[in-house]
Amino acid sequence: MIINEQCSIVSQREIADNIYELILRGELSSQMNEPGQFVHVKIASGYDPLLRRPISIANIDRENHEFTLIYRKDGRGTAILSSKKTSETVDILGPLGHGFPIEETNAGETVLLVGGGIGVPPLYELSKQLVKKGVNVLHVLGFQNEAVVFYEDKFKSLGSTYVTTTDGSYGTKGFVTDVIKELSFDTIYSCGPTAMLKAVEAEYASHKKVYVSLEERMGCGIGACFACVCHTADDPSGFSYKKVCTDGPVFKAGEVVL
Amino acid sequence: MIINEQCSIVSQREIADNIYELILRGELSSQMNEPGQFVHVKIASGYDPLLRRPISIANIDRENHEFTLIYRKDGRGTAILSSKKTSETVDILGPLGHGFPIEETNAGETVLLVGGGIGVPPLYELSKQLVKKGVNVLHVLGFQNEAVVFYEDKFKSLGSTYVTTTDGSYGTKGFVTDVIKELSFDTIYSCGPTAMLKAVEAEYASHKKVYVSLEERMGCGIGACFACVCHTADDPSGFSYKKVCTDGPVFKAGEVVL
Amino acid sequence: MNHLEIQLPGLHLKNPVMPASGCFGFGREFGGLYNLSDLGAIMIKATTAEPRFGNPTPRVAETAAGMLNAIGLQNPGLDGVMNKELPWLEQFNVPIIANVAGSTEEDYVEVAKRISTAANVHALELNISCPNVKTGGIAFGTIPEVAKSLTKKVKEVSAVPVYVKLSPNVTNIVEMAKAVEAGGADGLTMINTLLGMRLDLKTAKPILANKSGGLSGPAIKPVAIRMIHDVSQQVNIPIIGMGGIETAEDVIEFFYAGASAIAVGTANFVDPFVCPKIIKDLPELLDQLGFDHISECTGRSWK
Amino acid sequence: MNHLEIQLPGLHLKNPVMPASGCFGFGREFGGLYNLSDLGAIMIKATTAEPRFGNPTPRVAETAAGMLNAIGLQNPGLDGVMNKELPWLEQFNVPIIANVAGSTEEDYVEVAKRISTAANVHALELNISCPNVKTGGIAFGTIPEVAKSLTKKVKEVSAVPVYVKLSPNVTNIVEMAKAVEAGGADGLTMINTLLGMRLDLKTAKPILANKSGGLSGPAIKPVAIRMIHDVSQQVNIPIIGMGGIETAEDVIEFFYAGASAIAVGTANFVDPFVCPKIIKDLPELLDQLGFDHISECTGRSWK
Ligand SMILES: Cc1cc2nc3c(=O)[nH]c(=O)nc-3n(C[C@H](O)[C@H](O)[C@H](O)COP(=O)(O)OP(=O)(O)OC[C@H]3O[C@@H](n4cnc5c(N)ncnc54)[C@H](O)[C@@H]3O)c2cc1C
Ligand SMILES: Cc1cc2nc3c(=O)[nH]c(=O)nc-3n(C[C@H](O)[C@H](O)[C@H](O)COP(=O)(O)OP(=O)(O)OC[C@H]3O[C@@H](n4cnc5c(N)ncnc54)[C@H](O)[C@@H]3O)c2cc1C
Ligand SMILES: Cc1cc2nc3c(=O)[nH]c(=O)nc-3n(C[C@H](O)[C@H](O)[C@H](O)COP(=O)(O)O)c2cc1C
Ligand SMILES: Cc1cc2nc3c(=O)[nH]c(=O)nc-3n(C[C@H](O)[C@H](O)[C@H](O)COP(=O)(O)O)c2cc1C
Ligand code: FES
Ligand code: FES
Repeated sequence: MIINEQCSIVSQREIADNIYELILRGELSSQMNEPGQFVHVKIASGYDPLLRRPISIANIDRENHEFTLIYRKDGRGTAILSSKKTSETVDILGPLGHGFPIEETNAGETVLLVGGGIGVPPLYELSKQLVKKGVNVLHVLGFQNEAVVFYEDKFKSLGSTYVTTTDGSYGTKGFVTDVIKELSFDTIYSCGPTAMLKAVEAEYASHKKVYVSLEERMGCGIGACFACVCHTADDPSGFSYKKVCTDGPVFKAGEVVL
Repeated sequence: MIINEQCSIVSQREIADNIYELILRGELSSQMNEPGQFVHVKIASGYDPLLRRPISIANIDRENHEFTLIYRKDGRGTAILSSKKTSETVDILGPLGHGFPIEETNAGETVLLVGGGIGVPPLYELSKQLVKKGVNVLHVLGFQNEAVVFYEDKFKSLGSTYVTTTDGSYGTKGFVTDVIKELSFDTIYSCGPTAMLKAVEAEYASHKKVYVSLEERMGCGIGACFACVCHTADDPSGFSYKKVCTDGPVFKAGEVVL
Repeated sequence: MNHLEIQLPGLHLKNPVMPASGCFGFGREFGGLYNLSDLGAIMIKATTAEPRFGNPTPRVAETAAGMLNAIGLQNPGLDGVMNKELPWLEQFNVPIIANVAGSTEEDYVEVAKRISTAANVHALELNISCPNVKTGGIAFGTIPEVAKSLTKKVKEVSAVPVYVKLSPNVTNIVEMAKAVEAGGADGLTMINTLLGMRLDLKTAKPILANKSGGLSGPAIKPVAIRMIHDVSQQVNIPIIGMGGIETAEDVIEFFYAGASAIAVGTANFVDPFVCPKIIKDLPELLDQLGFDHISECTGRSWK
Repeated sequence: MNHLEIQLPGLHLKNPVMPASGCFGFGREFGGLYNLSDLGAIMIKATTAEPRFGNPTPRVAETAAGMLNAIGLQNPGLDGVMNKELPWLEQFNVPIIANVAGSTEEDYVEVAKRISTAANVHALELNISCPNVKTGGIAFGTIPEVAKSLTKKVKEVSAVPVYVKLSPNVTNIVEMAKAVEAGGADGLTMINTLLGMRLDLKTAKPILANKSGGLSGPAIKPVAIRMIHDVSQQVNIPIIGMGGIETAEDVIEFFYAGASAIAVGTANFVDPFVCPKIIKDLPELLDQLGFDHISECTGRSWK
């Protein structure tokens, strides 16, 4: 069920250059289950800024009624969000959308989680749930440079973790795809820039199970405004469509046009 | 000199029903001298709300680089201001305008300060300065009802203080003018609703020195936008005008059309 | 006593609050959040004769106290709306106002004729003002004679009263209003979005794939109030007002301006529960202001 | 190297940033806050043939991310401006753009003829778009032929280049722009304010004594960008852009849209130091974006 709640800030800290980890407490955590879902954040009351911001759920802690968002301070909205302090509240609508289908993987199989930049956060909750299920997880995480790498240790505690940076300042120099070549696995779950998702899909969708999480500018976040549609792959210039906010953000590779 | 400064909040408390006392610290306090001047407050960064709010200076404490604003929580801007906490800052432009001319009164004379509602605050700094100069001060302060009476004790410590309430729930029932009738004095300094100022002017301007502080909706607060003009009394329908923000807010009774 | 009940041509409204067209889809999503029967009415998304995919994405961009959209009238087409969406909405006790769009007079007439026969469609809203479609459309919303002729043609075929939705992107809104009134419109809805654009600082190009889009939200409220104030004094048909409404206070301001009912658009995206919230807040606000019935507010700014 | 110097008809600008007419008076107040010679130019308050008191107060009202004003062209009249205001401004090394207003063609011609001879007036800005004056004015800003004829007449008498200030309250802004270009305009300034209104919840009446007023501030920025984007592709004269500018980023967005210089209005009330601040911020922003000179930005959204 979708709930709108003023969640209190348990903690907020900058975990990498302009990357913030925000832990929130709210009853809507009880509705969270599927990794890869997102919440829609009203940054401030009033109209500055007006629209909500979609942010993925990075960690669910139902026991403590808490959940974690990890976001990059980017434009006006995330800048204001990053200035919020413990004891303040944040207006959250969620959980929204369909996440990664963990039922598509069985215990004992090997799964590759491929994240790029600010697409990495939802993979953390996903990895936790897969590990709990007995799946072997490999992580390939791509970042711009050393300063923006985050959560490497957390991922390492769940499975082998390979980090790449575009400028080579940390881990392997290059793109995630360079590393993936060397690995063997059954399924890919991926979230990150569209260019990365396209590369992954082009290379592996024909012979592996691949799931990708998309980003699109949103209005409502709940399926009503038609801001976030994409064409389906079987009808790329017709009327058939999927909404990223409700049909996604996670799609099976080949389902929609990237 | 007019200065624009982020002043830090020393304290903020509700001193009567929806009436807040906000003490700020800033270097621009060193520019404050004239009682009856005001500051122009940017409530929040960004555009919610967009315009500054004019608020009178209620107390100047140059030694501690502090000054006090007293305001009523009224619309959107003052509501947001009232939620600000110690350690936050407020964007202040000031000091602005021309205040009460204390040089018009000599030591030993008796002065009547007449305040109505949220027009009372600037009279406090005025009274302090007059007392320091050796002037006898009488205060007549009118409020709606008991719940919104404030600063009575502070005024009492400076001179005789008469409080009226419209509904009679505290002090004398009725209007300030009912009490003034009974008193003798040389000069009136007054600030409050236009109806009150008009009554005071009509009754006393012909035979006493009377000064009134006006309110008008403002754009710039510094004389550039012509939002706050009023006609001069000697040319009530002509081109001649005064600006409340820079020529006022305090005028000699009879100078401008109320 | 009910303070909010309103009678308008074709519409018996429990309350004068309804979601604006395009901001509520066909109700399904909000139906999962609250009971749609609580609403005064529902203005469903624009319906065209054929299904449309609409414009490429990005389709929305944020602006100061507003947003731009260029959805481009995406909809499942007349058949889809008649066969799937309207029947689904029948489970609720709420009148539907069907927003009708097209590129030619024939398009409008075809859609109006069929959709007005649906059991729960109590009125049509002629969308002659959508800024986001390239072909033809613009003349309907900006040339009085063209608007009048279209209104007439649609009136001839419609089984229910016809409201015409006015565009604010005109020099003389009163002239447009009078033209569609002369064409037989039973009511007006106003305003649609203002034409606007945002550019990306890094690419220098428009953020919207369609380049320009329609500006909605609190930013346009003063424009809407001004237009409704001017138009309501010059026509004898009721106005459903919209443009930036977020609160019960905003609703009263629109009534004062001259509206007889209102619609909420963009605010549904900010707070999906905003319509029931406004409906809940209105009676107390009316009490505070000393009105027995909301209809007493209509046109008070100039009466 | 100077990244900000701009040449426009009649204007050699140290930088393309100037206060907009009506938002800076005649400079005196801001002259007490910073050195006016730092500005690219100054657009002074509208001057009419005779002194005007303007409208009754309240003259301003706040709206979401904007404000309404109905000052009503208060000014000391042509004599006052010529004898007192312009001579005072001569102490600064800054070109003045004189905003010219009136109710009849003769008014405009009279003011234009004399004010254009002042030593520091380097250009005129024909204000054919002020929404706050009752008599006549509106036709000049909304009927292409009328605007063209007025432009022609003023051009005949003006000793300096003439910029025409366009109103956004029209159906077809491109048509208006082309008309004044055909009338001989040397440049355009756009946009003036949108017509708007606010009502008081308690009294039900308009907050402005004049009832309606001009909407300015960040709220109207997307409308300005859209209009400059459309017009700049259709005319061969430069545009000074305005409407909601608050930051150096906003300036670049206006240049991308098609402006060759910009003016800052409402933001001067919010932050009286905003113009020098923007001028200071621009070079670094240009660096970041990889431009050598700000003129490279002009029209990038469509080039
Ligand atoms: C399903 C989904 C999940 C996301 N999860 C995360 C996450 O976990 N961490 C994270 O840092 N970011 C995430 N993003 C991106 C995030 O929404 C944007 O970074 C954020 O909206 C930018 O807001 P802003 O106010 O800082 O930027 P501004 O540029 O001021 O935003 C202006 C408008 O554009 C929209 N916008 C800007 N960038 C994006 C974008 N990349 N995607 C969608 N809308 C955008 C904003 O929502 C807003 O409406 C996610 C996006 C989607 C669609
Ligand atoms: C010179 C001067 C001194 C003042 N001193 C004080 C003071 O010491 N304490 C105090 O409580 N109030 C004072 N006021 C009134 C105060 O400015 C308003 O109460 C305040 O602006 C309301 O803002 P808001 O956001 O709460 O209301 P809103 O209604 O949201 O404000 C909307 C707009 O209207 C303007 N506005 C609304 N009411 C007034 C008003 N009465 N006067 C001028 N502008 C108004 C606001 O500034 C804003 O631009 C003073 C006004 C002036 C002109
Ligand atoms: C995303 C979006 C889609 C819209 N689609 C339509 C539409 O299909 N038909 C229509 O007549 N108006 C449409 N509108 C305009 C709204 O119905 C409304 O007139 C306008 O947004 C002003 O109201 P608001 O400020 O409350 O949003 C749309 C508006 C938005 C924001
Ligand atoms: C208080 C005020 C007074 C104005 N007076 C004039 C004027 O006298 N002449 C004119 O051409 N424009 C006038 N304008 C319009 C501005 O010059 C400018 O075009 C408009 O406000 C949009 O810019 P902004 O959003 O930056 O304010 C005035 C605007 C305001 C807010
Ligand atoms: S964001 Fe509104 S439909 Fe997806
Ligand atoms: S508020 Fe601008 S002149 Fe007084």
